Parts: sequence; C-alpha cells; structure tokens
Amino acid sequence: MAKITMREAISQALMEEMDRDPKVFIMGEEVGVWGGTYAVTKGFYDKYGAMRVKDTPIAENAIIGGAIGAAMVGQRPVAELMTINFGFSAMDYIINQAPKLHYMFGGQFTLPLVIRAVGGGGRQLGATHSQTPDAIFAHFPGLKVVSPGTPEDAKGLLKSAIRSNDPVLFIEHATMYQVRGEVPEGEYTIPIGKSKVQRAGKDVTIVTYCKGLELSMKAADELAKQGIEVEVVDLRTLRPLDMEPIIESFKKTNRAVVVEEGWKSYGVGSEIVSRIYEEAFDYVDAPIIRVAQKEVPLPYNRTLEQAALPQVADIVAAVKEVLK
Amino acid sequence: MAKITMREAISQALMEEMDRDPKVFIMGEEVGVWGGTYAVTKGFYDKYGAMRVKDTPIAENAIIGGAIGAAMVGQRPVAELMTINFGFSAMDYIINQAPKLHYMFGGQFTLPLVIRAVGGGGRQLGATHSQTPDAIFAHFPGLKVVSPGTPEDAKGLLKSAIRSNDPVLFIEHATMYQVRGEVPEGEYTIPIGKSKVQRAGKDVTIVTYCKGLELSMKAADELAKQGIEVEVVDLRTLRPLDMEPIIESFKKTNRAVVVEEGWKSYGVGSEIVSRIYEEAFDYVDAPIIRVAQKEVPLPYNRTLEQAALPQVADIVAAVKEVLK
Amino acid sequence: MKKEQQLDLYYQMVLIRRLEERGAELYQAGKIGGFMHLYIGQEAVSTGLIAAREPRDRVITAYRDHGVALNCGISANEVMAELLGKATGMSKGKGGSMHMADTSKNMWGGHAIVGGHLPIASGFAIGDQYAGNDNITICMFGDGATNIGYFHEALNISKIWGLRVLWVCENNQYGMGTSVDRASAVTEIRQKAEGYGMKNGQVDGMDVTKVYEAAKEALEFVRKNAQPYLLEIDTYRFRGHSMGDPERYRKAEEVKKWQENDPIGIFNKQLLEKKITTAKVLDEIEARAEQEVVKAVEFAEASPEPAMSELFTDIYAD
Amino acid sequence: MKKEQQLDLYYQMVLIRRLEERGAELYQAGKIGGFMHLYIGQEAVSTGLIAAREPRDRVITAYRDHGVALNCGISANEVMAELLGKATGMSKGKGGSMHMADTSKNMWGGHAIVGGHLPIASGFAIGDQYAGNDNITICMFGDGATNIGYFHEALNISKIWGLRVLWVCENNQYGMGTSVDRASAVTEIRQKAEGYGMKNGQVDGMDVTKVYEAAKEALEFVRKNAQPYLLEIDTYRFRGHSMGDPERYRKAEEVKKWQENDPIGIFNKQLLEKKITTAKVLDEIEARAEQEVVKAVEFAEASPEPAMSELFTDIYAD
Ligand SMILES: Cc1ncc(C[n+]2csc(CCOP(=O)(O)OP(=O)(O)O)c2C)c(N)n1
Ligand SMILES: Cc1ncc(C[n+]2csc(CCOP(=O)(O)OP(=O)(O)O)c2C)c(N)n1
Ligand SMILES: [Mg+2]
Ligand SMILES: [Mg+2]
Repeated sequence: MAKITMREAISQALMEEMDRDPKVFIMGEEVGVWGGTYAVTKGFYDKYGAMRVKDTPIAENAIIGGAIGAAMVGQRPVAELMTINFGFSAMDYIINQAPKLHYMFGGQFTLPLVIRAVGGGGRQLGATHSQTPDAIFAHFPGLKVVSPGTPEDAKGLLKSAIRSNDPVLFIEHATMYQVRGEVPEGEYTIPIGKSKVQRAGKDVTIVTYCKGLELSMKAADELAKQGIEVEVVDLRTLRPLDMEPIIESFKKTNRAVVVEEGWKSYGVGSEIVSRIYEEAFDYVDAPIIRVAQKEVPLPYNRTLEQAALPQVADIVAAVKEVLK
Repeated sequence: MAKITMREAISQALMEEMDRDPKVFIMGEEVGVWGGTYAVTKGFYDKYGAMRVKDTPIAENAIIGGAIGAAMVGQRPVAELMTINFGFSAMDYIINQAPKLHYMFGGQFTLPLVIRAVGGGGRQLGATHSQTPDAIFAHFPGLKVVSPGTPEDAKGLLKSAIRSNDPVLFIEHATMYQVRGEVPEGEYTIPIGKSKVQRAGKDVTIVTYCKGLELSMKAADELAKQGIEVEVVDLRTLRPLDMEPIIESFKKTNRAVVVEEGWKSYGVGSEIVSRIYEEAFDYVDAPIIRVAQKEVPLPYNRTLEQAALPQVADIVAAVKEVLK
Repeated sequence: MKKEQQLDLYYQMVLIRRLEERGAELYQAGKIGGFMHLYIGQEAVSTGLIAAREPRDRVITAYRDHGVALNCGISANEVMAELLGKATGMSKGKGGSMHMADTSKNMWGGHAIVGGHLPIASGFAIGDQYAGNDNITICMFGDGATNIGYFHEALNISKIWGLRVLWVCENNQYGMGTSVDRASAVTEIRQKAEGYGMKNGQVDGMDVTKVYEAAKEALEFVRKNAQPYLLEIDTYRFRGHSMGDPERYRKAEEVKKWQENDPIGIFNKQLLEKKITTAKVLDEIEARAEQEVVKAVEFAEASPEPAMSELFTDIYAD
Repeated sequence: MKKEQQLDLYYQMVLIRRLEERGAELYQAGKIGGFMHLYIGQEAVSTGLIAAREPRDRVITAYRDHGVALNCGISANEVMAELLGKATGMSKGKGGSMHMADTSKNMWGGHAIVGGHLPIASGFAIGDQYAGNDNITICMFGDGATNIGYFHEALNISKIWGLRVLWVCENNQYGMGTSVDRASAVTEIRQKAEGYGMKNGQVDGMDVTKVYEAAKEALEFVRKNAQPYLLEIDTYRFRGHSMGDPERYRKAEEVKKWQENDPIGIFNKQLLEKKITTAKVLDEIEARAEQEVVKAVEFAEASPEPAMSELFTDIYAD
C-alpha cells in the first residue's frame, strides 16, 4: 500500500473518475487555472481543458443550481464549494432542491451530482469562514452526506459519490489535506453509508468522523499508554447513517464518547447519542459524553480559537470520565 | 382573559410594539398592501403607511440582509419570511451574518432584529414548501430561535423578541393561525429562553414545542381518559435552550417522549434526548422515545403527507411504550 | 403558421382555460389542495412559445405550470390526476399543481421556489453544451422572479459561457400583490438584459401569433449564435395570484380592461377575420376541449391514490 | 483640493503601503494568521473615495480592508493590533484582517462573504432613510462580487426605494484568479447599472485626484437626488489575491506594466510637477508614515492577547 496525502487521495479519485467516465466534469471557483484553492485540482485544467474543468464566477447558486441542472439532463458534475460556509449562499439548492427533485417528480430523473465542500475551523479565518455545520446538512432526507477522515476513505468514498445517482455532499477538512495514510494500489471504491471501526478496543467506544477521527486516534494512542483500550468507530457517512458497527462496539464496551468538531447543540453527536440509547439502552453503563466545539462563533485570535475547538485532551478527559 | 387566535395574538404584539417604539418597522413580501399572506399584518399598511410596513421585492437576501443593516444602524426591523423554506434563499444572513456580526466585531454594535418565518407541513404544499427545519437554525450560537405553541406565548414572546437586542428567528406554524387560546388583558411579555410546563402530570414527560404542543395536548387528553397523566413541557425557545423544567419534570416521571414536527434525524429531539440523559441519567427508567416526521421529502398527496407527519396517535403509542 | 397548426393552438388555449376553470371548482370543493396558480389570461404566452420550439428543446417554468404542461403535450388526464394527487398524475401525485413535469415530453417542471429554476435551466444548457448538441433550454419565469439573485447569477453565467437558453419573462404586471414598478428598478423587464450585454426583445403576450413569431426568431438566434436571449412577454392574469388572493392590490377596472383583451377572444377574432376558419369549426374545437376536460376529471376521480409504499419510494435513486 | 489635504492623502497612501509591507513580513513570520488580502496598488481608490465623504457617511467594504480602515481614521496601532489578534485591535482580536470596523469612525467593516455586505449596505441606507437623514452609505466591493446574486438584490432595492448608497466597484481586473471577462457578462462593470436604470460612472483608480473628484460628484448626486449611483473604479492589485496565491493566472509583464503605474508614484509626480510641494516634504511624509508603522508594530507586539473570558463575551447583547 502506498502512503499518500488526503489531497493526493482526493485528487486521484477525481482524476480516475474523469478518466473512466466522460460525463464527469468539475465546476467551481478557481478549480481550473488556479488549480484549486487547496491545490486539489492542480494540473487538471491542463489535462482536461476548460470544458471539463470549469472556472465559474463567484456565484454559488449558479454553481450548485447549474450542477443540478446538468445532472438532471444526464451529466455527472462534481461541483466545488471553495468552503462549506459559502454553501449557505446556495443553501436552497443543497437542502431544498437537490434532495427533493427526484422524489417530487415521481422519480422521473436522477441527480448524479457531487458537491465537494471544504469545512472546518482552526485556521484563524474568523466566524463566517470556519464552520463545521455538517449536522444541518445531514438533517435532510434525499441528500447523502459523506465526510471521510482518512486518505483511503476519502478516495474510495469520493469515487462512490461520483458513481452514485443521488446528490452527495462530500465534506473535506481544511486542515487535513496533508494528513498521510495508506491507500490500496489500483482501483477500489468504498460504499457510502457504512461506518467503520478504525481502531479496535474493548474499554470505551469513541464515535466520530473527519477531523474528530484524527483527534480521537491521537487520544486513543495516549489512552493506550495508560492502559485504556479505546475502540474508534468512524461514521464516514452522516446520512444515511449506519449505526450497526457503533451498536456492536457499544454492546461490548458499554461506554461511549462522541466526538465532533462542530457545535454540540443540535449537532452530530446529539443524533448519535440518541440512537445509542434507543438501540442499546440495556447496555449503557455510564452516561455517554459529547465532545464538541464550544458554543461560540469562532474568533480570529489563535489562542481563543483553539480554546473553542475540541482538543485531544478533551477527548482523553471524556473517556476517563465515562470510565469512572 | 380574552380568548383570541394565534393570528390575532401575533398581530397584536406587532401593533403594540410599533405603537410603543417608532424604531420598529416591518418589511417583507406582501406584508403591506396585501395584508400579509397569512393576514397577520392586515390593516397595518393603512395604519402605519409604506415607510413602516415595507413591501419588498421577492429578494430574500435583500430582506434579511437589509434588516440586518438597518438594525446595525439603530432601527428595530421585523423582517418577514413568507415561509421558512424561503429562508434557505437567505441562509447566509440568517446563520452566518446575523449570529456572528456582534461577536466578530468585538461587540461594537447590536442587531436588534426579528425574523418572522412561517413553517410547518400539512397543507399539501409539496416538498420544498412544507418544512419544519427548526433544528438547523438552532445549531448556531448567536441566534435566538423561538417557536411558540399558544397565542399567549406567541404574543408575549414576540414582544420580547422585538425588544431583544439580538437577532431572533421567530417561527410560526402555517396551520396554527386559527388556534385559539387565552391571552392576558393588557401589556405583558414572556422571556425568551424559558421552557414551560403547559400541562401538569406525573406519569410521563412529553417535551415538545409549536405544532408538537397542539398534538401533545390532544394526546394528553386522550391518555388522561385512560388514566395516564402526562406532563407536557413546551420548549418555546430552541436556543438558548432551557432544560430546567424538563429535567425537573423528568426527575418526577422518569420517562419521556419528545415530540416535534420536523424530521427525526439530527432534529430537535436528538438534542433534548441527549441532554436528558446527560443531566438526569440516574433518573431514567425507560428509553426515551422520539416522535417526529418520517424521513421523506413531504409529498403533495394528502394521505401520504399525513402519513409522514407525526400524529396524535403516534404520541399516544409512544407514551404507552415508555410506560411499558 | 399553417391552418391546422393555428387551429391546434386555438384548441390548446381553450383546453387550458377549460381545464383550469374546472380545476378552480374542484379546488373550491376541496378535491385539490395546496397552492394552485391559474394561468387564465396568459394562455397565449406558453401556447405561442411552445409551438415555436423543436421537440428537443427543453422547457422549464415556475409553479404556474398547467398551461405549459398541456402545451408540451402532457395529457389533460395526467394534469388533472396530478392536481387531485392521484397515482396516475405525471408526478405520481407527489408533486401537485406546482410540480408538473414529463421529461419524455421535455417538460422539466413546474418549480415553486421563485427564480430557483433559473440556475437549473442554466444547468440544462451546461449539460447540453457539454454533450455538444444544440438543444435550447426555454426557461419561463414571472416579472417578480427577476428581482431575486438567482436571476442574476443564471443570466450572467449563460452569457459568459455562451449557453443556449431562451429566458422568457412572463410579465403579468404583478408578483402576487406587488406591481412591477414597486418591485423592479426597471419596468421594462427586457432592459435588464442590457446589464449582461444580452440580446433581448419584447412582445405582446395577448396575441398568440405575435408570441409565436417572436419566439421563433429568438430561438433561431439562440440556436445559431450559441448565445442566450431574454424575451419579455407582456400579459396579465385574469384571476388572483393563487386560490386565496384577497386582491386588494388592483382595481376592478384594471382587471376588466385586460379581460376585454382576452387572448382566446383575440385569436378567435383573428381566425374569423382572416377567414382562416368558421365560427362553427371554432365552436367544435371548444366543445372538443370541453369534452377532454370532462374526460380528464372522470379519469382523475376514478384513478387510485398512490400506494402507501410510495411514501418511501424515490427518495434515493440507488 | 487644498495643499494640506493633498499632502494628507499622500501620507495616507504611503501609510497603507508601508503598513501592509510590514504586515506581509509579519504574516510570513507566522505572527498573523488566517487570510490576509493586501491593498497594495489600490491605495488611491479608498484614499480618494473616503476623502470625498462627509464624516456622517457610512463606509462598508469587503475583506481587503486595511487601507480603507486607515483612511477612515482608524489608527495604524489598532489595525496592526487586530492583525496580530490582540485585545487592543478595534475588533478585540476576534475579527482579524478581514473584519476591521470602528463604527465611531463610521467604518462598518470588513466583510468576508463575497457580495454579502451589499444587502447590508442597503440596510444601512434603509435605516437612514427611515430615520429621515441624508447620510450616504458608501459600499465598496470587487469586480468578482458583481456576479453574485447579492449584488443584484441590493442594487435593485436601492433603486426602487431611492436609497442613498454609493456603490463602488473596485475593478482590479481579477476575482482571485479569474479575470473579469471570464466571470462577468460585461467587462465594464458600470454597464451593469443600466439593468437597474441607475446613474453610473467610471474612473481611473490609479489617480487619487481623479478618484476624489469622481467620488465628490457621485456623492453629491446621491445626496441630492436620494438615488443610488454605481461608480466603477479601475485599478490593479500588485500582490497576490491573498498571502498564498500561486499567481498562475496572470503574466509577469502584465503585473509589471501596472506596477509602473503605481498610484503613489503617480501622485508623487503630480505633486512635484504641479509644484504643490517639494521632494523633501514628500520624503518627510514618507518617513513619518514609516515611523508610524514601526510604532504600530511595537504597540501591537506589546499588546496583550484577549482574555480567555473574551471567548464567551458578545455572543449575545442581552
Ligand atoms: C424564494 C421565494 N420567495 C417567495 C415565494 C412566494 N411566492 C410565490 S409566487 C410569488 C410571486 C411571484 O411573482 P412572479 O414571478 O411575477 O410570477 P407570477 O405569479 O406573476 O406568475 C411569491 C412571492 C417563493 N415561492 N419563493
Ligand atoms: C460567497 C463567497 N464565495 C467565495 C468566496 C471566496 N473568495 C474570497 S475573495 C474572492 C474573490 C473576490 O474577488 P473580487 O470581488 O474581485 O475582490 P478582490 O479580491 O479582487 O478585491 C473569493 C472567490 C467568498 N469569500 N464568499
Ligand atoms: Mg408576475
Ligand atoms: Mg477583483
């Protein structure tokens, strides 16, 4: 297995799918000549040309609305939101159009459409540019919401997203493009809607995804040194949500911590916690703890920003708390 | 106490506040000459004139963005979204601007702004027009989210919202304007951020709000006939969330059902359930059940639509289930 | 236009009128729910416009869509069945009045978010440009829709990318209760095209022949030049915005004045004055339309409700 | 312009340049984080524009805001402190480079959602109209921002309601890496005003005197007529879009050509050629600006970080 970065993994997935299927094209701000603000599509413009790598105006509705239209008539667009925060400027398309058109017209057409969006805080971009609002997108039936935490998953899931006939919101994390991980040689896909045990353990179950996975794996390392064996389950897909590996793990550990980067209230953790109690009530040995972002708009100042974001130490503390 | 409709209650609140404070004005689509699509501002245009009751173009960003601007420079606008679904077309203002500007600029100015929005399903308006997406707005610190279930609360809370120096999203329900209830004579306000026991009981706690309250009260009546005494706690405000009366009630009943009209996954109930377990773990006698909308875009056909929406019978069944 | 085609257009206009008149009754009787927006008074617009398209040209419109659905060749049966929320409607009863589409007829709906379908229309044209064909997307919308940001983003991208879109503004003078001059910086909607350096035109929407001709010309321009075109069609809705309109915003005289300008009456007169046909033939056509509507109501009423399992069908395609 | 004012403008332009040059170094040194967008090359735009306003006129701009913050009278100390995220910044270190405001100076930020502040600017003018005063809101934005829906909704409402807004497009030829002709249907941004029947103008943004005069005229029009005005100011950014720009989208020759057109150099030459002042005076001004920046850096570096309690302050006002 090759060790590559998250950026390379996503880039490879895009390229392989564009090579495989001429219907796949990319559109978004600065995806072409610039090479992608996070350099994910570097080299694509020269390789595929302006028709398949479309630089758009700053017009998020034209981007996502346009991708929806192109998908309805048979293409397979991958639309890029420079950051997920700009998705709010095209929100109607993401939550009110893409997830409903197939249903509302009785299944007459499909929407094979991927929206790639860069999310996450920690880069001192200030309150409007630093959000991890994944939970709000996951609220809408008809949309698939994917957010991988490893290069392997990113590549395999993005390829599945592009092949899916449904609209998929694919959320990446701005601080994880340099994360390295092993990726299988050659062609592979990973199914959407499957959670995965990323680290086996027996004492506590941590449920998390995306940036939370990075933090949780570090916390698990630290806890291992103290003799605590954490099992880390990665959601990978927020909708449709796969609780099976989580419940299985929980029935073994009877204790859980849910970790996400976004705000706690009405967040991803709220749903996971509710489901664990619903589906494994008799196995609960201690209150499940949510580790999440403090309920503040993210400030620019680095120290304050880091204080608002969940940290490895918070996870370690939470695990110890559920083990009390 | 006078018995008035929800429509009258909201209308009275607006009028009283406009009479009290010349800085208060209304802007939105069809709020003026038409008299409001739900007739809430009927007569206002003639009484207050075009400057205080502003008919806007169909331009949700200009409406909410404009209200934000006017609030920043010292007015107290009440902006109306014809339905909350159209809020998605101005989403950046609602979740990314209004809740953050005060904080991001170090508190230099305030945003005394109310966004009134009509939500809810059940009127065969189809998937894009029938949503109860309250949870996604409640996810954002900096915004206050209020959604009353009785005329008394609607009037008192709307008056508080208008007097608040923070942005408040005030969610009404399209099918509840004819609901009647007693309202105190004369001037009163109800504080934002206070949940309330709307019906006392001892066997089970139902936590709900808005349309869910109407349904839950009916369910409670039905259950009372069968000798089950339900306590109904009304959230009234989704953010900031007041858990106190809920936890107090739960410590007495040890059983709860959470009822909302919106989708279950990543919904309001998820947060409430998580909090009850966090704050009253030792008092739980049975798994808490969430009653909510089926995870489908709402269809036009009446029978299907009603099948997707939570019904009184669903609540009754859930209460019996938690009592098993 | 050949005589047959003219008679066919007359039939279509009458069919729309009759079907909606019956629809309004069924709505009052509680058999149709939700929002229903009648096209009565505007029939010449979509009838002339759609007559000018090639079958491969795609059509997309707002929620005021019964007329254009019929013009595109969707049967009265299906339209009525959808209104009644039946399984036999073209959207299986899930869409209702505002969401009528039949992609096999290149009719792509029926969309209820004002202006929301304009970027989607650009998207159709992006798809067609990508596929390398010269299909045109005909996108219809109201005057009110030209004030929302969607309009701007869609028109801009259609111009810079050379997309084959015919933008058609049905200027019926009001967006709900707000007259054009109260909502729009310019009252001639076609002037908005100037801000995009976009070719544009304006035509009387009460005269189906004029609409047809203007549409033909515009479509030819779009097809040939691979450039968008904004066509403003001036018209008037004779009824309220939707079924529950208090109509406080316009005077009875104004409505009356326009109603005297009935597009069906105008066309009827033209056909007779130009001696294209006889009153008897037109009467027969009207009777046939009437009959079609009676049949459609019977069909719709007799049709089954969607199965309960439909609630969970078509949420996802895979 | 009086001599003193001209010298003051010269000082402001040099101050912006020097402050940003130091800012760039501090960014490279890791003392400034987030996104930082330099104004270098565009100094004449905000300097001439703000000089033309009355103090009661409100200013709002995008994230490229250091220059206009200084022009509005915010001190170099505060600008530098905000860049370093210190408690002494005008936004208490919570806003950073993109969010500089001081409402006591009628500078309302610093906004990072492209085009997002345009409807807010309309809102300021709505508030002022409601209050019955004749304050003007000066709203600056880039060429790229004119393609988003926010622009359209804001301009339209300003026209129909007769709002006192001076819309100022700083056309620096690119939105990030996308040149105006690749993103906008019209390359003269002022032409977009035609779609709103809005008065408009265009001016060379490398010449501070011309900017000042055009702004004066436009402001007078807005104040007197209670009508908006769109002023396009043509300029160029000498540096990358933000600190991490690979600059693959423009040729070195193009940048060089524009850099030869340096607004500070042009003004310097004008002042000398018109014999308004001497090289010695200008050198002194430059030294004073330099000194101000040195002081500002010292001030910012010595300033405290915001207290941890600030994390939870000002989320709500009540
Ligand atoms: C984004 C959005 N805002 C508001 C509405 C509510 N609404 C439905 S139709 C309408 C008026 C539209 O007027 P116009 O575009 O002129 O079309 P017409 O009804 O005259 O055919 C409004 C405001 C909506 N559906 N979508
Ligand atoms: C809604 C939105 N989309 C995308 C971005 C990312 N972005 C930041 S600046 C910028 C370019 C803006 O160009 P222009 O308006 O010309 O201003 P300039 O940077 O040239 O001053 C982009 C695309 C954003 N901040 N907001
Ligand atoms: Mg109209
Ligand atoms: Mg620019």
